[in-house]
Amino acid sequence: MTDAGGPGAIARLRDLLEGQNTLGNSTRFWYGFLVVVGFMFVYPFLTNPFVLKVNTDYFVWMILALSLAVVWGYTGIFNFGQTAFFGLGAYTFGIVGITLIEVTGGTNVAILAAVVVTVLASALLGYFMFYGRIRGLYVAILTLAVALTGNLILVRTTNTTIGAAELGGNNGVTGIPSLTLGGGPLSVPLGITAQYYLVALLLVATYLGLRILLNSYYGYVLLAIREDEDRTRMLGYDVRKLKLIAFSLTAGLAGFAGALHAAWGNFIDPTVMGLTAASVPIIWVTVGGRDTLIGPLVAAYALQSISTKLSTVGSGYTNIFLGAVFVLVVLFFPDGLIPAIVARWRERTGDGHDIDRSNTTEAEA
Amino acid sequence: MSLLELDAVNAGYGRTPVLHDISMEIHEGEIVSLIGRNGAGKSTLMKTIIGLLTPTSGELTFAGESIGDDSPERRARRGIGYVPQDKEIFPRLTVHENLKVGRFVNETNERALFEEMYDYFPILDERRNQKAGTMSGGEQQMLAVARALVGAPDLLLLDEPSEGVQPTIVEEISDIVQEINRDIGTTVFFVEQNLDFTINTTERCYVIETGELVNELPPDDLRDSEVVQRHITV
Amino acid sequence: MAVVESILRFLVLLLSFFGTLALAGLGLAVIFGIMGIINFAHGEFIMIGAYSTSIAYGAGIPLAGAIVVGGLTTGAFGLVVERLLIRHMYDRLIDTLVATWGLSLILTQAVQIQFGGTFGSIPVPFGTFQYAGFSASMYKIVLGLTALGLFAGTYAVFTQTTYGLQARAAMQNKEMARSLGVDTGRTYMLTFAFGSVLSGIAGGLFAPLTVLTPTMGSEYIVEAFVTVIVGGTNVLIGTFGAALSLGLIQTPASQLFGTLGGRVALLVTTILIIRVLPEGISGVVTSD
Amino acid sequence: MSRDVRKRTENGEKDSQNAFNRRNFLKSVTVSAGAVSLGGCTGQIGGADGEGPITIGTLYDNSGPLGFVGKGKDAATEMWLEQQEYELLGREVEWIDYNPAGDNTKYKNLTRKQIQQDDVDMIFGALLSSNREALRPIVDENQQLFSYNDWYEGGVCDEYMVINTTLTSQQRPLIDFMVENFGSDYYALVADYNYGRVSNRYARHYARENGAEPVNEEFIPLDTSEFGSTINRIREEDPDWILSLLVGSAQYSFFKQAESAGIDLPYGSLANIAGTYEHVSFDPPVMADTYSCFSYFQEIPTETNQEFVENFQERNPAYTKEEGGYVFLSIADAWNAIRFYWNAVENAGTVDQEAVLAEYENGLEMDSPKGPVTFNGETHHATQNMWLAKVNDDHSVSFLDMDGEETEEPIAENVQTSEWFRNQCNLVDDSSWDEPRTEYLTPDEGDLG
Repeated sequence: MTDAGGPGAIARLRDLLEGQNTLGNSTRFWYGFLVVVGFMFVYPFLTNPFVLKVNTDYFVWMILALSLAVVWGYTGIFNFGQTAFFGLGAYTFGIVGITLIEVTGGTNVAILAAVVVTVLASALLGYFMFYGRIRGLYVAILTLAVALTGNLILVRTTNTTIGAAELGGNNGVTGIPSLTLGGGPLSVPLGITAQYYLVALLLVATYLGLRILLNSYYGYVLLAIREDEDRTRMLGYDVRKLKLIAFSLTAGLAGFAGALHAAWGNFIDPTVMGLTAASVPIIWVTVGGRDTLIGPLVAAYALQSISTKLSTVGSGYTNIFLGAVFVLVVLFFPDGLIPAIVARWRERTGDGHDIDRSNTTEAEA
Repeated sequence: MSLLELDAVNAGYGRTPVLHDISMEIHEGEIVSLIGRNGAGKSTLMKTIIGLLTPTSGELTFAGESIGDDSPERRARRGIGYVPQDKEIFPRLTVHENLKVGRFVNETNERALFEEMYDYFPILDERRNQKAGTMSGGEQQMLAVARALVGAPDLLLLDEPSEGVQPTIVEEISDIVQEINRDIGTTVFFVEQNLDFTINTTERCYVIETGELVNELPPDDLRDSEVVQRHITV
Repeated sequence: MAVVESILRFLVLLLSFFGTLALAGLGLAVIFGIMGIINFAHGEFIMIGAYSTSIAYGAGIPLAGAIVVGGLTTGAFGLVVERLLIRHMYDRLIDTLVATWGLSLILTQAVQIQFGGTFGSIPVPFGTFQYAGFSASMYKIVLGLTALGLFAGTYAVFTQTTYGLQARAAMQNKEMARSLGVDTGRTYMLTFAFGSVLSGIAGGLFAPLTVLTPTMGSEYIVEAFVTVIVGGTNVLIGTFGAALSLGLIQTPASQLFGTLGGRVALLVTTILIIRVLPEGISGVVTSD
Repeated sequence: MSRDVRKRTENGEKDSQNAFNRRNFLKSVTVSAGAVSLGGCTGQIGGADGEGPITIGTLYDNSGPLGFVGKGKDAATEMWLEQQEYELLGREVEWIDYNPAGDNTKYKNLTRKQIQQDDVDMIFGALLSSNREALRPIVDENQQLFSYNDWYEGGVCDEYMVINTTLTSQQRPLIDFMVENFGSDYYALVADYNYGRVSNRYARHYARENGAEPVNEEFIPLDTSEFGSTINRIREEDPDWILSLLVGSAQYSFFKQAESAGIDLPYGSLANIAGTYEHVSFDPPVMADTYSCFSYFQEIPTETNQEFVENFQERNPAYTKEEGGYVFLSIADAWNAIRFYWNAVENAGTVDQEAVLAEYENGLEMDSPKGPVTFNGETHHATQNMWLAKVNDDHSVSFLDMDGEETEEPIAENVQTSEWFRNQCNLVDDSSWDEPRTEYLTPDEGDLG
């Protein structure tokens, strides 16, 4: 009697989480997922503060990767300037955080501000683009131009202050508060381990939340837009509005990640809006597999940690290695590494019931 | 002797099969047509012959050689001229440049038939240096036909040449196709829904229904519009 | 007299902005226009052109010849890249972008390891152009004129050669071109090589004016993108129009508001032009 | 890591491979013992006393736009370590060399790694001010001694930072010289970021004290390589000389373009020649008539310097003139930085960081390729001589005195940080190891007056 609700709840939950649009719908996947999440949560007992700190940042990047996967991989809007929103969120968090930490004692308002500001800014840009018939590559270049312009402006902000925050030009904003928990006078700043747990929790929540979204009715509409925008419009959907919503919400998620990054490093500088920074998330998503969520997650984590690892070798070959990885993955695994691995694994185990990818064609920008 | 032979060809888009076990034969010098309802697989068959679609199984033989693995450009160079359903002229090339692209059809041709084509289609001669995209639908159709013929192909594939074209021009094209068949000896295979065009032009006619060849009508039956009507009414 | 000087000043500056934008963009535009792909390593192709020009110049070849060597070397390199990489991803715009981005990382780093931070410099030839109180670098004038010459050359290639005809046909309708016997694979290969030659020549032409470093490509990549995007898919009219109109914006903006003003004006204009003409300038001249 | 192993094996030093493994082993023992929350005192643990090797970390870019600078600094560090046979206080020295590749997030992570995982005793690193500002909070939070040694605009007032490079304020003799010898109207070309903007403030202040005034100050984005409109404007303003605060290879294109446009004005440079050797990379006479004031030039005619340059070039042929190289300021500063540290440790007799810093603050003195240098305890910056170099028509370099006469002496001796900074920053009186000041002071407009 007592456990009758249990399995039913799990089934209902799985029903929400699973569907054609995401990889990993088998029971086996969920066991694996629980093992990974479980490991994430016991990890602090196995390692040192440096590793925890670095991993916290990787988790932040993974949230950024998810935001790009949804807007580009699933909706087909090639946002080359996702880091502009990441940076905007980070700067907003920094400015509001520094200004209000003395007043409110916490960073909740700053986080909220970061998300609100990015959503508004991206909605403005999105309105400009989507209601102006701008599509495909032109969206990519436009968003990139916005990021680069942001970089140009931020570099010039030597001795500029907003609120209590000194923007610091090239040197960036320093002294950004770490995340706090609780509200008002009861706010507690989080240490390295606590921050790790909080960000890990946020990452897992984001992943599951996006799975629910993508497997919902709305998710299917996004996919329809990616596959054939004109036809989706003819079926009576307001494609411009839907694109605008997807664009702004994912930008808001990127801004949220930016805020976490600023809090993580107590620092943000204009390079987040540079050309290199702009292309890095694109590469995670491509290497991981752009119409999956799990692929970009794994790729962001793997590529960031490899890049850090390589820099400790001290040699200048890091970029050659990374460059070669991108080239080879695109050449040999056009759908991304994770889908390729999954396909290979299924072939071997004969486990084919997960999702049928045959009728999803390549995502075009 | 047979110029084009299809043997149990299956083809389709992605994993959606359209054509089922198509077997047919076209002899040198013939004018053969293919009729069928919308969506029966007529254009798919044309695309499979020129090579824009790859058959999942079956054999294609052209002039005694297997062409099933050839790219479209190889097939064109072997001597197949193709006029697609929506004309697909190059809009930003001039009329003459469009024809020049067509001269790569049939590699063995010694001389491109530019002047001949201008004789057949005087309107094109007038528009020689005009951008093709600026011409009317009928003129574009003539250009598409001329472009496919300028290299003197052995086989001309015509996909609904009468579609969206004025009746007078339909007639003109029909006449010219027969003239060319006579003068240059080009074998013609075309897809049509326009009854008059089919009856006027064709010697023999295949009927396709939901991806299968169901019938072959001899010339006499073609005169019986009842029979033909039955096969092509939507 | 002062009026003449101001006009000269404006014209020479315009010519030099136009030259930079056009040269930076032309090679990229040829590849984008015909093949529909973006070569993100374009800046590094310019860098290779500049380096090989400098090597040839150092070996005693006169500058003009050295620039030709630079162009051909880059073209050969482009050919190899096309065969090994690009041909596997025709019609996969984004994949090409990522793969060529990877290539750009590799090239920059490899050149840094091989040649170090900076590389042999070429003196600016031709001396100074002088008129009354006005003087300018003669080479910059030549550069602008050479850009015009390259447009003419590119125009000739596209209108007078079989390759050019086939490339334009393939660009307008790839499947139809193939159905008419055009070997589009070969056409694309030649296009990529041709675009690379143009980028290499641009690099060679820039070499005397700049400092050769492994990262020098990034100085031109934004200009190149902006020109190509504003220009749209029509290689010649689009790119020419884009370089000219952006030059016309950048010249007064940088005169009035300084170099930064010029750059910001460039980016803002680009955003506005795309908003008004989503297909770029090509959208106006080609109405199909 | 493999590179560290190779380095020592190549050098044929001791049984370093074993030491390396032992160290790793020790580290893993420490970690598995659960010592995860070392917090603020990690700094002292690594080098507490006697046992195990002394570890020093470097964080110099080996790739990216400034890769060539970082490589030079690593080469100087390596040369010193080899000369010392990787030994200090009778203990082995382990060198942990990471490459942050110009990425500020990497700078943060690698700093944290060196402190929290590698337990280094000392870190040398950061090239740009933004690199330094990115990692400084981590250094401060972990009480880690850190040497910053690449030229910058000045202003770091931080208990844990020791700095021994040229500051803009120390280059004042250049402004005095230019105004006196060429006139009071100058045109300032300023790289548009912190270094340029702040340095320009100093320059303007000193110029005004001499009764000079900029006819224009143009701020130029960093990757600009097209200077047509700038050259037009210079001609309109018709200045007596040009102040260059141009930075980065793209901006150096200015000199070539100005030359070919027929601009024939003297350049007074606060940013070129010593650090980026344009007189070597460009063919003459592009840089002719450039005056540059720094604490170090490869050409400094002292015996100490000539010996240093010879040794360095012999080990690193890429830095010879034949290879288009130059022993630039950053190399000499990295060399002085590690030597300061060596002296401090030897005086302290320990690598305990607080004790080592006390030695720095006592006012370390040494001779160096630059000439005599003293560490100023109050400001944590170096006091040193300034040389005024003139680039001749053939791109050779002469040193001048205030009257423009050739000399073999520096133009100013024992130059300290600016008075403004000394008034703001006294790390001996206002700061201690456990109650540190950790600030970055930049003068606002008007602060300097």
